[in-house]
Amino acid sequence: MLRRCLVANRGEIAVRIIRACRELGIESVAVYSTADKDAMHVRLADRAVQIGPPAAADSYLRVDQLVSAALTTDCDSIHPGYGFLAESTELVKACAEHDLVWIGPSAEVIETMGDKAVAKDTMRNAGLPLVPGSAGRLSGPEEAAIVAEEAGYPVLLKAAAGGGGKGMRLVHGPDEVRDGFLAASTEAEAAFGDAGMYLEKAVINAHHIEIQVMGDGEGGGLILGERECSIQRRHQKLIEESPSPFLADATLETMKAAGVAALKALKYSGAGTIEFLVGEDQSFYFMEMNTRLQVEHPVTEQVAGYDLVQAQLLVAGGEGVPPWDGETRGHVIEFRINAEDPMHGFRPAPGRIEKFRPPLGPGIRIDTFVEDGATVPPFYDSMIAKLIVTAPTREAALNRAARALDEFVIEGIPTTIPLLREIVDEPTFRAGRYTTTYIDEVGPSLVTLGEA
Amino acid sequence: MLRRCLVANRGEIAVRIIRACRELGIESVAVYSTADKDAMHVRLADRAVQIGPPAAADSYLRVDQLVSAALTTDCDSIHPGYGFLAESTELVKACAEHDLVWIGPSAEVIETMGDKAVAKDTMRNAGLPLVPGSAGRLSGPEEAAIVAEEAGYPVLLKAAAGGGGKGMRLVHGPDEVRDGFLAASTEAEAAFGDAGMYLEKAVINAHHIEIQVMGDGEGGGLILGERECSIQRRHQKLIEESPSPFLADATLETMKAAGVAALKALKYSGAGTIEFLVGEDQSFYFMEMNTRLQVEHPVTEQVAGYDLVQAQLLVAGGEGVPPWDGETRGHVIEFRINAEDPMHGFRPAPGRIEKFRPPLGPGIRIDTFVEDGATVPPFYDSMIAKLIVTAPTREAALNRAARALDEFVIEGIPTTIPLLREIVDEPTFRAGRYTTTYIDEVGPSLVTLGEA
Amino acid sequence: LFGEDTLPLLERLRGRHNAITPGATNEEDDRIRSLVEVLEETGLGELTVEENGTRITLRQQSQVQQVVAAPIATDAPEAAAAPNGTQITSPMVGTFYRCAAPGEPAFVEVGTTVAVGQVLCILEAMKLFNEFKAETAGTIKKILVEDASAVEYGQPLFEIDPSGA
Amino acid sequence: LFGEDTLPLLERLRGRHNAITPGATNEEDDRIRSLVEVLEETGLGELTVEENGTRITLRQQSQVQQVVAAPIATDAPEAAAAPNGTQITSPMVGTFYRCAAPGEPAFVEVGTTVAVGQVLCILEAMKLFNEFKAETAGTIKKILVEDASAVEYGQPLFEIDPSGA
Repeated sequence: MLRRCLVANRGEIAVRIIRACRELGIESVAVYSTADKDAMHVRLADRAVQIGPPAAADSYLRVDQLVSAALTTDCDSIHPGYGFLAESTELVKACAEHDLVWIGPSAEVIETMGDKAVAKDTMRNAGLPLVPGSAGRLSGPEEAAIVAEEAGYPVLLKAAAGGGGKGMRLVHGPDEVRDGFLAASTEAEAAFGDAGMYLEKAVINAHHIEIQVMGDGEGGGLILGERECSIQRRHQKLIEESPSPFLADATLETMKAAGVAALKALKYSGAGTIEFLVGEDQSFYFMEMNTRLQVEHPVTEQVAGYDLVQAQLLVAGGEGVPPWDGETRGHVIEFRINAEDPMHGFRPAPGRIEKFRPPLGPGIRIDTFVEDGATVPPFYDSMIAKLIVTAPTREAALNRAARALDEFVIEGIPTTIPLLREIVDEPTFRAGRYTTTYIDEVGPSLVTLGEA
Repeated sequence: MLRRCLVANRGEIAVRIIRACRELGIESVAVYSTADKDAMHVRLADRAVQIGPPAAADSYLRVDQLVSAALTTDCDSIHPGYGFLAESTELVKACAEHDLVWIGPSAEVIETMGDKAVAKDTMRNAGLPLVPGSAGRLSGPEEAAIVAEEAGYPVLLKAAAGGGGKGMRLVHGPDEVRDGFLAASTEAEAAFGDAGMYLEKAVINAHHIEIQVMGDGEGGGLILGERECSIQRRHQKLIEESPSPFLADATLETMKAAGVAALKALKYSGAGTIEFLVGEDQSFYFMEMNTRLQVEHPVTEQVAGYDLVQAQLLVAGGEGVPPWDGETRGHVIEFRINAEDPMHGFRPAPGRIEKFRPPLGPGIRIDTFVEDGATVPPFYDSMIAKLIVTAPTREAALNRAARALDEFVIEGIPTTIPLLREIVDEPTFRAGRYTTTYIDEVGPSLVTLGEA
Repeated sequence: LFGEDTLPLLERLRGRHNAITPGATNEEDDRIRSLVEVLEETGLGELTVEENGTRITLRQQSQVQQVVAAPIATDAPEAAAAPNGTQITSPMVGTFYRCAAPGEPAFVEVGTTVAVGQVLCILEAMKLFNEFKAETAGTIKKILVEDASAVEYGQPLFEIDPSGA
Repeated sequence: LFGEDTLPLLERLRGRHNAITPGATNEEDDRIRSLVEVLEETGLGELTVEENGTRITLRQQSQVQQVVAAPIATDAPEAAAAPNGTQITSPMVGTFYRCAAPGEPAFVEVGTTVAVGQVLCILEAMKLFNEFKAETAGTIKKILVEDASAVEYGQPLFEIDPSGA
């Protein structure tokens, strides 16, 4: 069992981890930049260490400062949360050097899954289906043209080291390959310091569906069900739900079997997410594996009745994977509430929150780090709260979400609440007939996105 | 389906009902006394009607004002909540006269169950086990002595029209019968205008365990599991949980069968609770039936994944009992947070709440009507919030409760939070080895009850 | 049409709770006395009640009660009395009727001088038609509610100028 | 024992973020410039940052930035400079050592006059021992941290009187 854990993050996920520590009797040490001096995670932790100035590069991204904070406060472990250094092998290795338990999978697994091309090779070998495309990195635009022809247009060019839509191009035919490759490659070089590209068939009307795993480090573990994450805006998820209103039971079973194969191949330890692209015909393809906790982990926690963060801490502490009854129940939807102004192109809207009144009552879970008088600093992610609704059916969950979003009061800064509220009542979403192109297609008809 | 519902109550239960209405698309009309002008339920409802001055007798207990409010706002139904007029046949009858749907069982059932002696006769006939004692009202102290001899000492003398411990006496032997009877009878006359008494064997080291039912009005319905309510102080429940850490599976099954028999005998409609006294040897006896929603209904909602208030509205609206998968999952504990000062004999502590920061995050449900700046008026019940924790196991639920109570900030008035927090870590409670005498026995060892 | 026996509601209200006629200092004193009872029963240190546009604060101090009464600003129906006039508020939830039956003349109009006990309007609740009578004499300055509309407890119905009697 | 090459951390910090030495007006100007960038990037109307005991407010107004900087009260480790002195704060999280090795003399004592570049203490982080050198000359007025204790970023270590150089 772990004794004292450094929570190497901020915001709602730091609060989430501190709560899990407290419930397990593990002491928690928060870290904070000078911009987060009065933040909730600092108040809730047993101790807190100031690690640097506001810029993340000088504070939350500083491996040396985090490890030093863990050592000077006699921690035995580090939980990285998500984002920041959650997939940093540098931090994993520093933990090993200083006898700190890293709460996450091994550096080797993180490295393997961190390079998208290597990740796909590994998963192909494990028997997971992949989108037809290049076997790893492309040598140049010439190879890209050949592979595209084999896979069939349209195809997507993607940065090997990429993420978040940077270094990505949709190519509709042979005449677009060369220019697309060069432009995307240049963008990738600039964004990630790595110009490497790969290519795959573009799946149309696709769904983004992921499964949550909890590995025991010896090839076994749990597959805790799926999350439908197709409501995205510029590759940022807005809403996630489980069960998926689209996925067939048989597809889910096959997908879970793929998850079992992945756990076995990787000897995966702790929490991870395997993302799949799912076509109209229920065909599905491995996209990537996130070797960490996800923002949307509460969706699975609610539907499975399973505490993923406690499980992470227990697995890392050598206690093994906590048991699960294998049943999911009801319907769960998560809404991300961002400090952004949907009426003005979603520009970030940091500032002081004058009033914060979350909805309460049945079926409502709120994960947040803000409260009355809290400041949302301009230096970090704009997500300030997650609303997670649980109800027996999807319809009941949507009605509960409408009620909760109506009740939600945040004064002082604009948020995405009006957009989320509008989506809840939008007929395509209500009917569960949405794909990853939802916001592009339906967005213009929404009042809150009209000016975007 | 109901169209518009008058919520004839205040406080957290009015808020709860308004939320259920909203989630079902039923419009809600709140009522309020002048003392509740700025209350949360007034703000959350679609409309609100001021019905009288602060005293409950002149506002929330006025059948005429409530019915008039329903009629002038074109409501088709009235939900009474709990307390106030929830078990008033006068209001049920007024509803019938004015074509308003009463959300609850029939006046006949309420009347039958409202007289404890008649209730016991009815349940005995339905086949439910009863504590040995008098068959209805006693003619006087002489009959009491005879019946007590048969049942075996110690025995309890109770007011036929009573409740809340008034008109009740524990009698240890024949020499105490006469004085006990006369004193209790006088007290009952003063409190309820009815001096009628009955007698029953005192069950020692007893548990108070109840089952939640949802009747279809035709003799069928659901038995949604049990609630252990033995943590009481002066007959007021403080903490309720499910599953009971004491009840054997076989006992629960027999108890559920008794519930099925009761539903059938009464042709019970809507939500109800059957309370049992359970002895050390798992023998159980019918105590009373509450023909309404209970304060602790969220315990069952959480463990069963079933919305009882929505079900009430649907049953009353003719939609039938919503289906349930029949499974309970995890462990749920409810804590009642009262505006009382446990350090000063639990005296009510109304006033202005300067700061209200409920705990949030996984497994936390908060039902409340207060917020920053809210006033707790001195005229009504002192309960201001319910904390309901859900976790996979009892131990995890207790650890979560400790975390949540530690996080809970209420400034401006004293509350029962320190007492509840102390109980969570008290060894007998932790071990689940408590009975209804818990507070009497363990209380003196608790810091928060030391001065009480 | 509406005998005196149709007014039980009103009578009960009047008997029980004088404070519903605003501006009358005796009623306020009674209210304070009843609050002092609440204070003593509950063992409270301090008690503040805001109702009918007045904030009353009572503070227990070494067995001595301090009583402070001050008017407060409010936007609720039972708003403070208008300048040069007193508001007459509804003692019940119901429907407000200006005349005894459709087509008949209204009980009062703006400018009507009323005597104590004179019928001002009908308040219908639960199909019972209750005559609502003036408790003070004066001249009706304003009629604040439309005929046949719903009113709630404490809602101002008329503005009356007592000096105009 | 500790070569100059053991100080990469410190150098990087110095190069990147001058504001960690309080009281230096140039650094404050740089900070304001970087905040103006944030303001422009984000399209904010107003931005207030409280850090290092200073509150900086920027307000966008018809393409004109108003810049206000004012010291604020704080109870955080990076407290405002003491009267007649300047605080030297820790540039990193680590362990503070007053001497090079157990038994050796301390680098500085109260009253020691130090020159720019003179070693003040050792800050150990991740088993790396970093010499922490004076950036301003002056006389050590106070040593604010016990030997061998943990320090965090921004925590005051010494009070120095620059006029005493």
